[in-house]
Amino acid sequence: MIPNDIKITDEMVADHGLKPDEYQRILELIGREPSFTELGIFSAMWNEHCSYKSSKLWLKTLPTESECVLIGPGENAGAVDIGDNQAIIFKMESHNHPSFIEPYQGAATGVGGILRDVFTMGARPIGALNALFFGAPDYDKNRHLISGVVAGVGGYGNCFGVPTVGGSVNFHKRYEGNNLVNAMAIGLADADKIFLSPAKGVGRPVVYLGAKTGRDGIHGASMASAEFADDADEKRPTVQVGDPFTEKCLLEACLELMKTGAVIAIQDMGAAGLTCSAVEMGASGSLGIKLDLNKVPCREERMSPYEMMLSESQERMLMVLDPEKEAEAEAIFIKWGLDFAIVGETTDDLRFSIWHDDEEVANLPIKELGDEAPEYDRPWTVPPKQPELTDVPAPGDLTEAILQVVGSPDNCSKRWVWEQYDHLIQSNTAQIPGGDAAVVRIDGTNKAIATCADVTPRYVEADPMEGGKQAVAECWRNLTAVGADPLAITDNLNFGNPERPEIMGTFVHAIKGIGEACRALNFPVVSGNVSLYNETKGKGILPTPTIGGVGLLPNIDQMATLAFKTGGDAIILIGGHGTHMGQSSYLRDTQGREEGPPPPVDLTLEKKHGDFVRTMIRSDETTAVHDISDGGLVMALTDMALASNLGAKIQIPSDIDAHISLFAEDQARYVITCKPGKTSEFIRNAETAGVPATRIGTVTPSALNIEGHVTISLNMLKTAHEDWLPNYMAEA
Amino acid sequence: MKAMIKVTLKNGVLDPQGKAIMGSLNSLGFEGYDNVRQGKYFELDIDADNKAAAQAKVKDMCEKLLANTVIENYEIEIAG
Amino acid sequence: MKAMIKVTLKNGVLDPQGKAIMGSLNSLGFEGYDNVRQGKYFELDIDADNKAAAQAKVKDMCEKLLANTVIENYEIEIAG
Amino acid sequence: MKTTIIQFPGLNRESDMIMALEKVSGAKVKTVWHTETSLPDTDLVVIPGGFSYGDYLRCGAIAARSPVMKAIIDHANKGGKVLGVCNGFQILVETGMLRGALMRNANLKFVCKRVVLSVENDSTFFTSKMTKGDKVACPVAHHDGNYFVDKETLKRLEGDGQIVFRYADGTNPNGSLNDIAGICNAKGNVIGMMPHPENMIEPLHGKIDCRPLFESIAA
Ligand SMILES: Nc1ncnc2c1ncn2[C@@H]1O[C@H](COP(=O)(O)OP(=O)(O)O)[C@@H](O)[C@H]1O
Ligand SMILES: [Mg+2]
Repeated sequence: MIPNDIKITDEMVADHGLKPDEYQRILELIGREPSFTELGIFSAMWNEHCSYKSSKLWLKTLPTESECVLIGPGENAGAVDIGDNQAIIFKMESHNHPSFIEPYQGAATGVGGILRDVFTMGARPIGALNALFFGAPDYDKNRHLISGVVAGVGGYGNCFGVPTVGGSVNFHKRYEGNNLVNAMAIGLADADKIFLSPAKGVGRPVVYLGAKTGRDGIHGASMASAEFADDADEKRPTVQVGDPFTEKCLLEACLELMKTGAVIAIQDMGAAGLTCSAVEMGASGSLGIKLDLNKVPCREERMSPYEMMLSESQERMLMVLDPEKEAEAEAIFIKWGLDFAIVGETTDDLRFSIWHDDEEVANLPIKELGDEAPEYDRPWTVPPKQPELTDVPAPGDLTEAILQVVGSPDNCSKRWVWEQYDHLIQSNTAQIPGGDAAVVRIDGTNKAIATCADVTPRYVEADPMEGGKQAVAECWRNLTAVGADPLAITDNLNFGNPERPEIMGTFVHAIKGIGEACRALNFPVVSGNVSLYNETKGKGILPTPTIGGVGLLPNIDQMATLAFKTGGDAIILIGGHGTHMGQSSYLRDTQGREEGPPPPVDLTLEKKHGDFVRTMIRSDETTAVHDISDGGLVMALTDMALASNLGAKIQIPSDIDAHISLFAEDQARYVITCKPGKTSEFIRNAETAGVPATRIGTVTPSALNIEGHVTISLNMLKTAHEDWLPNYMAEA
Repeated sequence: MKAMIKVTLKNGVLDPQGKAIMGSLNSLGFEGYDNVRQGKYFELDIDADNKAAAQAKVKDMCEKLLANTVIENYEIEIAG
Repeated sequence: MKAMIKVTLKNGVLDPQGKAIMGSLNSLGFEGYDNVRQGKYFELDIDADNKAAAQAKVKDMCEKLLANTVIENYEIEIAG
Repeated sequence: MKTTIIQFPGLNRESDMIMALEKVSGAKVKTVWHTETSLPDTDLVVIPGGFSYGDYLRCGAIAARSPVMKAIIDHANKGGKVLGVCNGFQILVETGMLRGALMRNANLKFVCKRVVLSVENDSTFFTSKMTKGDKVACPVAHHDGNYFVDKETLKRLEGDGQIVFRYADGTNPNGSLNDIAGICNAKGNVIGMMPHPENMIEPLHGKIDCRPLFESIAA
């Protein structure tokens, strides 16, 4: 055990991820050399993960307010109002590096962490999503990573009892050695009973609840912010193991306790565990916190104060309780078999004071620990624009090209993944994975929540600003396509090393794009997470700002789905035929080219077209709805056909090359179907709204027929779309 | 030859199963025991010229598949 | 004292995990092995006056909880 | 019918089950915490799905040894009805109230999907509103549903009509012996099944095929 009063060396400072000038700042702030425990506390509070030192400046530019926002960024999760005194609380968070080191446990604890963020606020989780990014299919570690991550996401969520209803899976060379696991959770709470972290009242008990503290993930938070070196395989940090059973008990205990009125403030122990949670509770409540570490329930012997303060053991909560309700609280903790202890009290001196064996091992100014964390305006460069594409050759065989696109790793069905997730538990799942957005009914009402997670990293790479806009627009569009009013988003910004100006430039522009789209679509950011330093061997990942959206369906009977319903229904294209082929799936999947600018996003059109589609859904004018994204029109038609086992007969314009109109990825577009007799009325409605709507075909009993070009059987489409992933995972 | 392999969690790694088992043993009235840890156990038949060769082969299997060496240790025994 | 317990599936009981492991070992290129069976392994500290008493106590734990004697066998070893 | 749901820590489909029982069978549902040693006046005891005690050690093993199980065994011995779904089935098997064992799914993966069940025995309290050979859509969601039993017992179960549900149309999701999805005891008053009929009872679930099962309870 390293003694607390050890002399702090430059090397120790560096080992703690603190730069010399940051250490200088610490010395000035406290006027003396820190103790070893204090150094640990600073390193935890001031690392990128907790302090957002590189991103804060830019995050502040995002819009965070609208009529429905109850709580914006800053708390454990954001909250939106869905009427009837009900609130939806949601957030997304990454667990990237831990999932590379130990895929199962890394992913599992990622899910556990985000669920805790949501139920800390008094919400019962009603849905979970996961956005996963892996290396190219030929990467030798891929199957190990995919099977572990998927089993881990499922293993935790299934046991905990939350339906995992949506997500995404993407493959790209640039995630090799640095796969991404972004987990999102959505909870339901009474709008007037949301629990927050600021402590209130002096001399009140600070209570520790949940699992015992072990030496798990010590330096985990620092690990999450340290660039991976090539020898990452050799590093064997203490991996955190998830215990979803304890988490489920913790959930029930917390919700039961909250009903008693005993909880004054509550904060989950996430990254940097006890340190971050205690500082957050004290600082935000303008109170000091005094902790006696001898009271902390420990799993291992002889844990040092340093270790206890930095442990990232999972399934733990910290709260300030009303002393008069202590007995009631205790009964609940015992009922659920959880460890608990009064580990400290609130004070009026604004100090963070840590005691162990009757010795004060740390005494720091609590507010400054957070407020005085460094904040950087990192230098950035303007990302270069990609030259326009000049040649997009037609495929030798159009059928072959279609099968390649609908069956490519990114576009293929992710059934192999989501069938490992319990997506039905709680009995409220109205749309299972496979649609544009998942839909979950609000228990006991006729309302429902729609949710999805989106980003197209190759677009962001090619043009960070347009790509950032596109991620938000696609999310908004997916919610719209099921008939929901998009309410708000959570964002998970996964980028490389911000100390590289070109990467910082990507980050800055993606945020600008996200902000612009959020403003235009009245779709504010209520929570989020930043994960930087995602790179291996000096090469960053594709910039990946994952957008998790939530929308409200006031009446679940007016939900739209993408499956064709009846032969003879008219197929209508909203938003016109596309021509944009830059960064398209077609280019990538049939020609191995990732070139050109991504499709530009016209937010005015996006809003206009989406609002029109939603209005039509609400007035029962549509029978099926699907947005157009990766893979273009033909991908959308394939999804609709395969979901229904019905086919389509499609006419495409003669003045555009077939492969262009089928594969273009222009934005703000949808495919809808309506009863044949309602077609002209529908088109008239669109004209009135100023929305391009063209009848492009008819639903048929079988096969996808692009008139004058190809007819592909549903079976062939299905084999291409459904078989790629299971076959890939079955190979050695 | 027969190989027997014990796979156990490394020291300090949380063992939720062991914890749950202790709870159950307690409520069944057992006393005077502690530190229950759950691991895995494998048996397999192996062809090899000698024990050392068998040992080496099984070690390779452990490293590549049977144990998750990030969080687990393993112990191999080869029997005639 | 320390008790070590191996719990294995009875003969004739299907072992999906063992089977799946064989599949993986094959595809990793391993050869010359057979009959992979997966079981459980437990370790615990136990207070007892002597080995026999410890053995009896652990046997009781196995019968009552640690093994499902419908499908599993167990083997106990007491050390130190 | 007076119905009691047993609650163990880690179970998580109790609200689904209560919803189905109340919505379809009209049963009044009481809940009993696992530490109780007696049951309220009840006709039917339901043990719902989930991960009691995290399914640590073996699925259902720890719950099977908790105090309330003695009362449930007494209830069954007196002819009282017991239904175990998913983890509930695993718990019943672990207590020995039902024969066999539920092993890890053959492909070792958790599986959540819709399967087709065929009703093999239409004279139980849970299938009386159905006819032998009826096929119903029903979801499964489990990691350990691979039913196994020794050959002689299997023959007996098959011969005595103790197979209540089978996976049909090639939808066996877990490698279960003889496609067994649900069984009952010799007297027919204790039923265990892996699938989740409680998740297929209203239009929101896509189909309502499993309503008749819950209607059987009301009958
Ligand atoms: N990891 C995952 N977990 C759950 N569902 C997933 C996952 N990956 C993909 N899906 C589901 O598969 C469907 C198709 O995904 P995607 O192609 O990303 O949809 P879209 O293009 O509409 O955004 C969606 O319903 C999505 O929720
Ligand atoms: Mg979509």
